Amino acid sequence: MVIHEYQAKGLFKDEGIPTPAGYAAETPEEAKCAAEKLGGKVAVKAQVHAGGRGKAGGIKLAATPEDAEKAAEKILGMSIKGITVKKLWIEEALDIESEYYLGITLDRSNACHVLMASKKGGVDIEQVASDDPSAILKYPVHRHLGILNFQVQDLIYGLELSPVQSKGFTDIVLRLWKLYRDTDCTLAEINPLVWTKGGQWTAGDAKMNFDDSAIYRQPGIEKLIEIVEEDPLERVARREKLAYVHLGGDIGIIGNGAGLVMTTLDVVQKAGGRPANFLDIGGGANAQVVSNAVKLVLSDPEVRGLLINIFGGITRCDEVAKGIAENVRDVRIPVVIRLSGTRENEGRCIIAETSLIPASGMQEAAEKIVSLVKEGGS
Amino acid sequence: MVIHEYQAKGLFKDEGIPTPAGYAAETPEEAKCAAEKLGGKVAVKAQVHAGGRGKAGGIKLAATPEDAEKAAEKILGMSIKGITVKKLWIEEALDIESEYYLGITLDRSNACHVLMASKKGGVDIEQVASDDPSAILKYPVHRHLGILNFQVQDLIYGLELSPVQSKGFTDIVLRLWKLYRDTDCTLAEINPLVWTKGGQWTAGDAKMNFDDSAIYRQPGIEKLIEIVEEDPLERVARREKLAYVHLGGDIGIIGNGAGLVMTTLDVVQKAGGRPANFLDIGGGANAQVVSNAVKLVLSDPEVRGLLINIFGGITRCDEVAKGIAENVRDVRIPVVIRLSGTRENEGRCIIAETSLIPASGMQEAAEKIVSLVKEGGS
Amino acid sequence: MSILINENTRVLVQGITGREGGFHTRQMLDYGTKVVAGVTPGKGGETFEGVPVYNTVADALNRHEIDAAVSFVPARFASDSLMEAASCGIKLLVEITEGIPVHDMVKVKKYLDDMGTILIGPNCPGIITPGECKIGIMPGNIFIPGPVGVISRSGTLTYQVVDELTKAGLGQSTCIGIGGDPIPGIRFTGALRLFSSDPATRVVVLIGEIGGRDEEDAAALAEALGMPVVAFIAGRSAPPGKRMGHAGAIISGSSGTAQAKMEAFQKHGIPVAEFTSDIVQLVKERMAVISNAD
Amino acid sequence: MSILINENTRVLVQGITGREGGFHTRQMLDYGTKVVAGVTPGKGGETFEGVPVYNTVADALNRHEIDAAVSFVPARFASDSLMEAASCGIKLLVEITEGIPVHDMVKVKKYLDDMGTILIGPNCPGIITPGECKIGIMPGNIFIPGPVGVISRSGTLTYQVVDELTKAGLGQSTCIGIGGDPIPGIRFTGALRLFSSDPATRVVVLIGEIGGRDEEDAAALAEALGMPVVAFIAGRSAPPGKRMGHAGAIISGSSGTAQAKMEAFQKHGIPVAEFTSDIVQLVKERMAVISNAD
Repeated sequence: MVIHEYQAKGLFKDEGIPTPAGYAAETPEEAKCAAEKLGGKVAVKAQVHAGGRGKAGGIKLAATPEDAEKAAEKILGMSIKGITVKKLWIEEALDIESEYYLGITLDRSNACHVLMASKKGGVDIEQVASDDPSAILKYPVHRHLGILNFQVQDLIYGLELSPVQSKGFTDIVLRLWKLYRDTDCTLAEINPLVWTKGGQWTAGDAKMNFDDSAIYRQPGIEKLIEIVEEDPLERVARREKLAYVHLGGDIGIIGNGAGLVMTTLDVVQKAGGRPANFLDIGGGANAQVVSNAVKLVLSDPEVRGLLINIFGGITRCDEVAKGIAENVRDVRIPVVIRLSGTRENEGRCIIAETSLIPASGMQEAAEKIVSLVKEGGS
Repeated sequence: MVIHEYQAKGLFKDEGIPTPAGYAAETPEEAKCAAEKLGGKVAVKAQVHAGGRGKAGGIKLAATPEDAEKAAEKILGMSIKGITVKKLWIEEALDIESEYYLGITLDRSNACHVLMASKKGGVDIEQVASDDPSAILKYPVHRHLGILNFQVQDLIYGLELSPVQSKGFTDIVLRLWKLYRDTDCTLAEINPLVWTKGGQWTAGDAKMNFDDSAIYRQPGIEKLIEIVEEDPLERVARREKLAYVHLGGDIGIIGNGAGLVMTTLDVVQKAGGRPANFLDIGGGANAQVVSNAVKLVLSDPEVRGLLINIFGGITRCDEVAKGIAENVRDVRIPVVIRLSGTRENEGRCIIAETSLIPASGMQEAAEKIVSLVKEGGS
Repeated sequence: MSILINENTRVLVQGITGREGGFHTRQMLDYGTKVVAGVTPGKGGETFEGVPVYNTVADALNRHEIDAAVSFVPARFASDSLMEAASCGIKLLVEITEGIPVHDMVKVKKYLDDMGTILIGPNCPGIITPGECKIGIMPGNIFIPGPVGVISRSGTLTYQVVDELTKAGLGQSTCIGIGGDPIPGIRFTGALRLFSSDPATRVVVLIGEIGGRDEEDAAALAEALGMPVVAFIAGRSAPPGKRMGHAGAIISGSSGTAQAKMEAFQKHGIPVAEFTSDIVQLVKERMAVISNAD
Repeated sequence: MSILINENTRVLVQGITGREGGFHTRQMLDYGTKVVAGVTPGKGGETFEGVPVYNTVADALNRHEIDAAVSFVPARFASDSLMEAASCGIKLLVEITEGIPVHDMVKVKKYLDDMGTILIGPNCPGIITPGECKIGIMPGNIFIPGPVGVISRSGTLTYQVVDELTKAGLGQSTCIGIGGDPIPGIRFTGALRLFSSDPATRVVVLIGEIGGRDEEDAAALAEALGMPVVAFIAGRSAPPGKRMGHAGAIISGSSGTAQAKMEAFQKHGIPVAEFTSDIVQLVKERMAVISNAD
């Protein structure tokens, strides 16, 4: 889960990591007011969960409060990678001497966290990683002891920082690690980390992702997670704790297990259908969860047919059947269901008493729903 | 380094470990006043760094403030294992249902900290350890992760605690570990840990030792270390950061390295002398440290001869010689010095110009000083 | 023959009296798994389906020889229960629970590595040696004994594939669901190594997913080991940057795409099935090659 | 022959430009030790007595092959510098510094154990193979090559004993000062094992102290290994409960007394010298027994 730059900078500030002064704004007037309070030149920055915001015109410099207001007018409502800008962050413009990259993230392959830094800051770091991997310094974080002092020392010499830069830098690295660790981050990134002409470090940008599984113990972070720019159905899904991704076709897909659902999408596409969504009910779903899932998919007005593909392990087919049977009585679109695995016989008995169309395998189920949707559409 | 019960209970309280209400007192009047504030029955407890305080009469129960005053009169000034009682801790008397032992200490053999607990609380735990080792449950503390929850669970079942006892107990164990870890303890002990008739946990006693080497980063603990009841020369030694132990004989001993000094004591005793002290100037001592050491030993009025035994490694003989030469000009007692190892020739040259008596080996040095002291005494 | 577990494996169930733990303990017992003990704090001294229940793993080990433990403990207590089992010396752990925080798993993984403990999972269906021992939540009836090893990051997709293998008469030596979490215990590479020294396994079906680079590592290793492998990758039509159901199935940038993984397998001479229904044919072809080579 | 170090050992000095580090680097060079590099943060690019200085251990290892590191870094930075050297893959560390907090050492010890790194010290004189290599602070002139291995918890007491051995013509194969701290790296037992597989070492002198139970463990091991040992224990006249100079030399209760240690050695058939001056005779007797047995 992600938060906005302005929220991440709030967390940075609380942790003692230097950030430019700034204010959030939702209207041009608020932007003007923020610029007045800051005085001097400001940056007006779109707050969206999408990369490439600068290139898309989502960041503008403004010399006066009036300029800031005009910039805000342009940026608010702008669409960046399909997401509408509804919020801005107005901050003091920085007098940049040099820019660095600093980040901590999860290294899945090595089952540890990893500290990364580069002299090539302020640019797309994934581009740097593919063009010139040696420009990124990487240090595995000790899995029990965290970042060790000698690693920060190595990094300081690797980045060729001056003695005057070193002290503040060490502090930023250790505080960023502490924040990352204490908030169950999976990514905490400062790009650029700016060394100003005035001889100060400050976080030019701030990006943080958090582990969904740990949100239960991070009430402070949970509050920050805004979902304003997400798909409305995805918002409902999050509330219901269902793994849902909207894909835009006309065949709703429900299954248990990410791998099985992804494979179902592939099979439906091969059969000539267009999946409307990905929806994984997860392991061990009870009738209520299944019921919520069916309601969610059916609330998509584009959906003209539903395919349910269940192979029970920890999920029991009878529970799934119960949850579905309750919800499809009044449904006018075709619903094909495939049930295999744990308690499949009990599940099939329940299904037999409904209008659901059973299928014995995934392939058969996909072909059936695709042809039924085509018939309905013709 | 050790602190008093009342100080340890103060740290417990700050950490959220339950302790009985109480006040420190240095006079019978203060004790009476404390008892009045507490109301009801109180315990009057001598604050000395010595075991077996209860058996020695250093703890008395008092039903009224007047009784507390009388008990304080008896205990103050009492000598427990050679230490005069100057301070009391007056605390509410406990209505004890059952008593446990709980401690964390350093396990040198396994290079880790160890959590220990026993149903046999309130008695000498070293006695329990030797009489019935199985009565003490021990859990090695993970060297990087600390005490793990399952260990506390195991302990709870091992002590056969009731569900109502368990929750508070877990909390106490984890807080004691946190305190131990954060203050560089080498021992944190609650004996007895009391379960009251009212159904509450409370620390009946509190004992904490701290790592001398970590005191530099524990300013809060350093302030607590009172040295009121220590030998006055040992107090000076602590201030000068010299490892000094007063032994009571008439031959002062100075050397470098604990093993060498201990062996020097053994050799002097064998030669018929009585060592006045143990004094290790440590590794790499400079002239100033040596000078302080000589002054310290000579300030002991019992000392009638001084033996200095140096085998230089990181310690340089010339530095030692300088430090000594400056201090022995006006000394009237015999001083025998043995210098070997790093820069021994330079050191011997310096000594040659003083009244010091050189010796070429440890054995010879011991024999010389013993015979000189005997001559002086006869 | 098989890997890691067989008919003699004695199993402890952590969380045996919970809803899932209880249900699947019954299923495992029905399958013939030697479930010798269970743990639920506070229920020590009870029995569950004839299996004695203890308060702690240490208590259980005082009374029983145990070779493997399977955990159904809720996510927020799961990492502690893994360390508990490992600290007692159990060398094979199966973690069914999903939703264990990734920072916990980083710590636990090192703890288990230090102890020399093998972990299967978390967030996985478990491990089964058909006809001998099932430790986990798979529907046992779809498995039959045979020469095919299966390693999968996906739970239910494994059932789909195994069902097709079984219907085609291709039995399984051992089937391991390694789970789709970002920090898994055993990975494709570790499981492949084990299969490569199991004489009963003639070909391995490797069921991967988008995200991470474990499939790429496994492709290179399979070639190096000379182990016959057939691969399948789920998520070809998944859009980048979207979290597909669990943490494992997410594409970031150009790495971890189905395309990249399929190319890695092909580069190392490993056939990749386009659909699950193609797997049976590819397995048969691999086995024919091996038989001819014999 | 020798253990751990010899004439080919290439040494890195951590804290090379400090007061102690500098002095003893000169002494080591004079002795013939191959000091190939030094580290002092901020002084990278300089040289010290002809030895190149680097900012970090990693930098030094980019330019040199290094077999062992010795550290003179101040106590509050020492644990970090040990982990730095180990993380770079140096397998033998010698920590001279005294006063490292014990909680730090508990953590560092596990870190080094995990890396398979051997630590000598902290708070120790180091290690010397006479005539070949000295890593530490011992006065080199008192050592001569020969068949006696020496392991000691005490620094200067070791010099005393070695001086007496040398004067009696009994040279040393290797001499290790393991240090007197509560959490040492290598212990008596570890060093004994190394000596027992060194053909050049015919007898080991073990110099113990009051406190702990390492001497007792060593006594049992020496008997088990069949390694000829002569023991000496410092601190017979030390009063219980008093801290004799460093953390190692403290008696608590009845454990760790000189008496208990001497009895342990005698129980395992190991002669114990009453005074250092008795050691030479006991070593000669042990060697005579061995020669007769040959």
